[in-house]
Amino acid sequence: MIPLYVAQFGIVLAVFVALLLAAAVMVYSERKVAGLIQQRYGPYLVGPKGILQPFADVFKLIFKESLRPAAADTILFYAAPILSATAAFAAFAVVPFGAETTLFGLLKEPIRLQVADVNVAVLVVFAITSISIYGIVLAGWSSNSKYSLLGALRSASQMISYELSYGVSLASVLVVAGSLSLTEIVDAQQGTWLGFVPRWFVFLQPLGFVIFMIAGVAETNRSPFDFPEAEQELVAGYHTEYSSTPFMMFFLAEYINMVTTAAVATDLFLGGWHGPFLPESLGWIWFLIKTGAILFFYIWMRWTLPRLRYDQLMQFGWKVMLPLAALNLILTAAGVIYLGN
Amino acid sequence: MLLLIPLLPFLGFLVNAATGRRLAKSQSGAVACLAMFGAFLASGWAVWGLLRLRPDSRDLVQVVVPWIESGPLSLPFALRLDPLSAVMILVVTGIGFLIHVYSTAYMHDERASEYARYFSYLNLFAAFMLVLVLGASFPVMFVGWEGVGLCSYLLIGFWFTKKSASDAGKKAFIVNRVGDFGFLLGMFLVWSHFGSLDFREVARLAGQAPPEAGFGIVSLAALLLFVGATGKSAQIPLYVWLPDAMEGPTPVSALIHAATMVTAGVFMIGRTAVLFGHAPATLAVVAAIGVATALMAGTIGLVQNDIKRVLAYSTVSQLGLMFVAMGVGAFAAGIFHLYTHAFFKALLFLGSGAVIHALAGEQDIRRMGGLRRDLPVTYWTFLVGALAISGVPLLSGFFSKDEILWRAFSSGHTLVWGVAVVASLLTAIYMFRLVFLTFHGERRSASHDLAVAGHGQTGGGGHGPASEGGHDAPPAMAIVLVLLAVGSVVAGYIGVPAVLGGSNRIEQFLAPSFAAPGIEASGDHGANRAEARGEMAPGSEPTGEGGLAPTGEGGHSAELGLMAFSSGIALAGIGIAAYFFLRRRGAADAVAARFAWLHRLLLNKYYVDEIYDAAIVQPITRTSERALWKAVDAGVIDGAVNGAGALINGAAATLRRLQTGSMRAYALSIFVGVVVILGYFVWR
Amino acid sequence: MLLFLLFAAVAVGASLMVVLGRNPMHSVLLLIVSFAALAAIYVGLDAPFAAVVQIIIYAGAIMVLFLFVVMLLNAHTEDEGAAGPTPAGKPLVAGVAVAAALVLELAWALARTRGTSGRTGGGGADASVLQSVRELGGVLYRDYSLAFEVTSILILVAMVGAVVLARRES
Amino acid sequence: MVPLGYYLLLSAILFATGTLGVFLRRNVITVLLSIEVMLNAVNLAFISFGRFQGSVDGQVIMFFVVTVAAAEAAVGLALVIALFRHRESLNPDAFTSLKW
Repeated sequence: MIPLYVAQFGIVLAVFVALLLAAAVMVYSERKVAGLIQQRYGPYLVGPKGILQPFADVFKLIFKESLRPAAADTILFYAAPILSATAAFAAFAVVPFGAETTLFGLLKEPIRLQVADVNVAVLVVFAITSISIYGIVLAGWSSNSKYSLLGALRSASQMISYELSYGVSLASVLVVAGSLSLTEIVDAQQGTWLGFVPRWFVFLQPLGFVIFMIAGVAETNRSPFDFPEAEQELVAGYHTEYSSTPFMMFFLAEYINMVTTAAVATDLFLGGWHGPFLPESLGWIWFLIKTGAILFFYIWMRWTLPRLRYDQLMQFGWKVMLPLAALNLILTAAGVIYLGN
Repeated sequence: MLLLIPLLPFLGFLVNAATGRRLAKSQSGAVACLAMFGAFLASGWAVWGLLRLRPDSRDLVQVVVPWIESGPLSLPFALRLDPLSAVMILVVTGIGFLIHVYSTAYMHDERASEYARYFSYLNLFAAFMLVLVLGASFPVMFVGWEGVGLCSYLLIGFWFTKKSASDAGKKAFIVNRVGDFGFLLGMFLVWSHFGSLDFREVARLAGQAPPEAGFGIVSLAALLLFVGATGKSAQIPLYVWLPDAMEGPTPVSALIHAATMVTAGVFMIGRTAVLFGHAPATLAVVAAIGVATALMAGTIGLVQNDIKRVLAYSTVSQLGLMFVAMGVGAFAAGIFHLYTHAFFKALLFLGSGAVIHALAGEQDIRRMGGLRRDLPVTYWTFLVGALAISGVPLLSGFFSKDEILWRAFSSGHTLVWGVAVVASLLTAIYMFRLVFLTFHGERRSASHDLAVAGHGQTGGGGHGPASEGGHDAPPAMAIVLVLLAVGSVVAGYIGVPAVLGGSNRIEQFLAPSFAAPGIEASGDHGANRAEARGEMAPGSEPTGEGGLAPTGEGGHSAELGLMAFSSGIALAGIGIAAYFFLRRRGAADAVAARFAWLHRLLLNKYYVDEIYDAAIVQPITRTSERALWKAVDAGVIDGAVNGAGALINGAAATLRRLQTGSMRAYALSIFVGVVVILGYFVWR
Repeated sequence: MLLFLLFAAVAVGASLMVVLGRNPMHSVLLLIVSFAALAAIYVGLDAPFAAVVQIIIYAGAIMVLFLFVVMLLNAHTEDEGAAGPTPAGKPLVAGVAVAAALVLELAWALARTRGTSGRTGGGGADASVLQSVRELGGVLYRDYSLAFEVTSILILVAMVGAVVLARRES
Repeated sequence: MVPLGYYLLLSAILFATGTLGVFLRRNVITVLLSIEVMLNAVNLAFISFGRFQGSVDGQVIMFFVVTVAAAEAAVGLALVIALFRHRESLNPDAFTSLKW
């Protein structure tokens, strides 16, 4: 028998390592999928089918010299990537990814596959997302470079704008589920309608799901909303001046944020770890499949869609997404009241 | 499910209002008509469901949403379906649907966006009217009440670029506001007296007490409510807006200002029948106002020359007759007349609309004539309507009007009865004056040639006639006219009185709506009419007069006699009209010349508008201008303001030293204040 | 207790540095640190929702606004002419005096009311009720509904005001 | 359990710190930041009172304070921008043209 705290520590460690690995896998699959879409090979030299490419990249980055612009604000220049990476890891802490389990009988009492079960988990994710803006803004400002600053400004206004629709679409789910705890929200999606349609909120909240996905893309600064680092306009945006390990941290943060967004979307809309065929204790496999599908969708979008114009992005965020999200929330609330549920 | 009935037209309104600019005419017309037809089907379904219930349980209430919760007031937004509202929703949706169809043809010369605007208003009106009739409590009804007022205003002023139309809209709105104020006060009084605003609850509470002997609080509440009714239903003294309302498109006049909205006052009294039944003093007022209006409007109608105005005065007169019915406690008879009136008055208006349409906006009957040959469909249907409204036997108007007259007579209101008979004689005369002048004789004006040239008033259905001398109604209008004509003939047969071998089913059907809940349908007050007619127990009269209570055979023969008498009156009226306006044209002018002052008085509508202007409008403007503006505002208020300004000027001259412009100095003073006050509380 | 003292120290230290630091950018960031510390204290006070709101709204929205302004105006340091953060003379004296008086008064007030607060305080409150977002929403939308609506109007007015004020005249 | 007094003392210290900032700083933005510190001190007092009274009202009031703070920041910063455009300065002592 393993003591509970050991198991919990194990979970924390597992999540940490898994996120690191996920980032690596994401980098690899992004390049592979990009190759697929653009009819070329993608990485294929390092390891079988190029599978060790991300690790090679990491080593290359670590051993590079870390440059710092002369007029940069030293403290903030180094604090920014740390903040970004920390926030990215922290957000995943409250995301549950599996049902209660005893780890095949190794434990006396079952534990949740989640680092911390907080009763306002959804809001914690939201709060940490809003903190992660600072990483980018600080990076842009402290570099003392105009490309960086522009990227930071863009990023901040974009993230704040889309955070609204993100939050409002999320609120619709909260209204349906009647809880702020991600675990409870996932459990509310157990079972099926009519025996074959899973009770996922994506069917109750189709509009909310679409808004959430779009806002999620904008929040993670992915194409077609990748303005903070629009290479044709801003060189590399907020991380223009970064190199070596700090740059790697930004890179890491970006991919982990994607994983977190996808995981939250899975929990909120796609029923989390619930699914047919597999026993409850192996639900995390379902979770991985669903999250992976969303991530694939992200990659697909990036290599398919062109970038918008910046004013279009803002127009879209404030004049289309937010009203739609608000309408969705109102309709949802009315529906919940009317159906007395 | 009841919610569906007002909701469908409302959705139609939303669609037309939101997307009307982009819709083609056929689309917006179809949306509006489909919405109304859907509402009609829903109403039919609802009423069918109601009919299958036992008579004493035909009262369904659907709470849509909790609405106002405040202190002791708990008011859901509830809809109520009972026999009374069942009749009303059928009338509103059925006739409304026909008029929508008619409008698609009548308004087709408008621009597409105007067309959609028109239909969105019309649908909105229907939605509010249905809320009005279905409302289960005073405030819900009031929502509809105000809503239809708004739509009436919008539709009267539909051609708002025309000054007279927008003025007429404003007049209707303001006059109605006076009535609505009465309604509101009445509502407050009901609330403070009964502690409830739900119709059923108020009726139950009111039904527990005996009718008021004098003029008490119930009578006052009923009277205030009746003020509201006079506003909406165009009775003395608030009838002045209705004739002017004819500035709106003719289908609107038919729907709102003849068939549905103006009957809201009558309906409201029917809805609160128990309350009114317990206020005999007010009922007497209602009867008096009703009969006076009927007579007055009838006389004015005799000499008007605008085809729609004649019909408008006729509407006012018929509404007066309905109030007579309400006033003598014959609630079912009043509603019955409302129902038949909706058919033939809508028909008459639509017929007149067809005439106007054909003549490219011409409304003056002196310039019409001989249209019988050119507009056969319009002529025949119009004739049916005129016969029905005149009370010619076996048409719908006969049954309902005769019912009212008989009730007035049998309950001992002989004077009321007499005046009402005169009013119905007048009805027959002016209606046939209209028929004869419009459709018979020769054409009296060359303006038809103008019509041929396609010349029309602003948007007023200025459709160039297809052939010389105008064209008959296009198919959509013709079908509606024929349907309404059939309705005008047969609608009365659901209320054939017992004495003619019928069973007066509508009266039995409606009876539960006028009874206080918890009391047997054959209860002890005048509002209950479930018993076969003619068997009124003594003392059951709403006025408490007792007296004439004919029973059995005597009642039957008296009723038959009266029936024959009123039929005679109707035929006599037609005869007089035929004599003056068909046979000897000169005679009418001769009479007019003989009694020139009377003619002028009638032509100027008793100078009521001028009197109102002199008695109300002018004093208000004058007081506002002289007293409030020049004396109070300029003297007192401005003086105070100027004085204060001078004072502050003086004080500021010394105090300005304190203003350093330094933000931190201000902040410091604030914090010193905080510290001092806090210190006071701490050391105290 | 230890956690409280830790976070309290962080909050006070960060706040002092906000007030005394020369770089507005650093001030803004330190204020966020102070907010985070306060949020942690809120968690200790059984108010997790308040803590999260503190982060989301204060740190996530309001402070970004400040950051924006600082970045846009590019005001790296205080105005020229001001030697340091502590101007000599009257403002310093007055400010320190008032602040000190305030702390003294509050401390005195606390000292006098400690007995009563000790009695009402303690573990008497039901933590689960305080932590319940449902309960919070009930109170907010039922008992404080008027205040809630008024606040929404306030926000609208502030929004319009901000747009009008910051608009470039053209 | 930390006694109520500790929280209130912390609140008082933070409030005084904010006050100090309002007086000492010559940068409007920092002054606004100091005001935020003061508002937070008040929030802390409300929440701790609420906690020790056993009611959520303290938290509710904290929300209102946050809302007001947001409005204040928006208007305040808009003012700062407008003033900066006119004077090219952030020193509050530069904006004294309304004095007599």
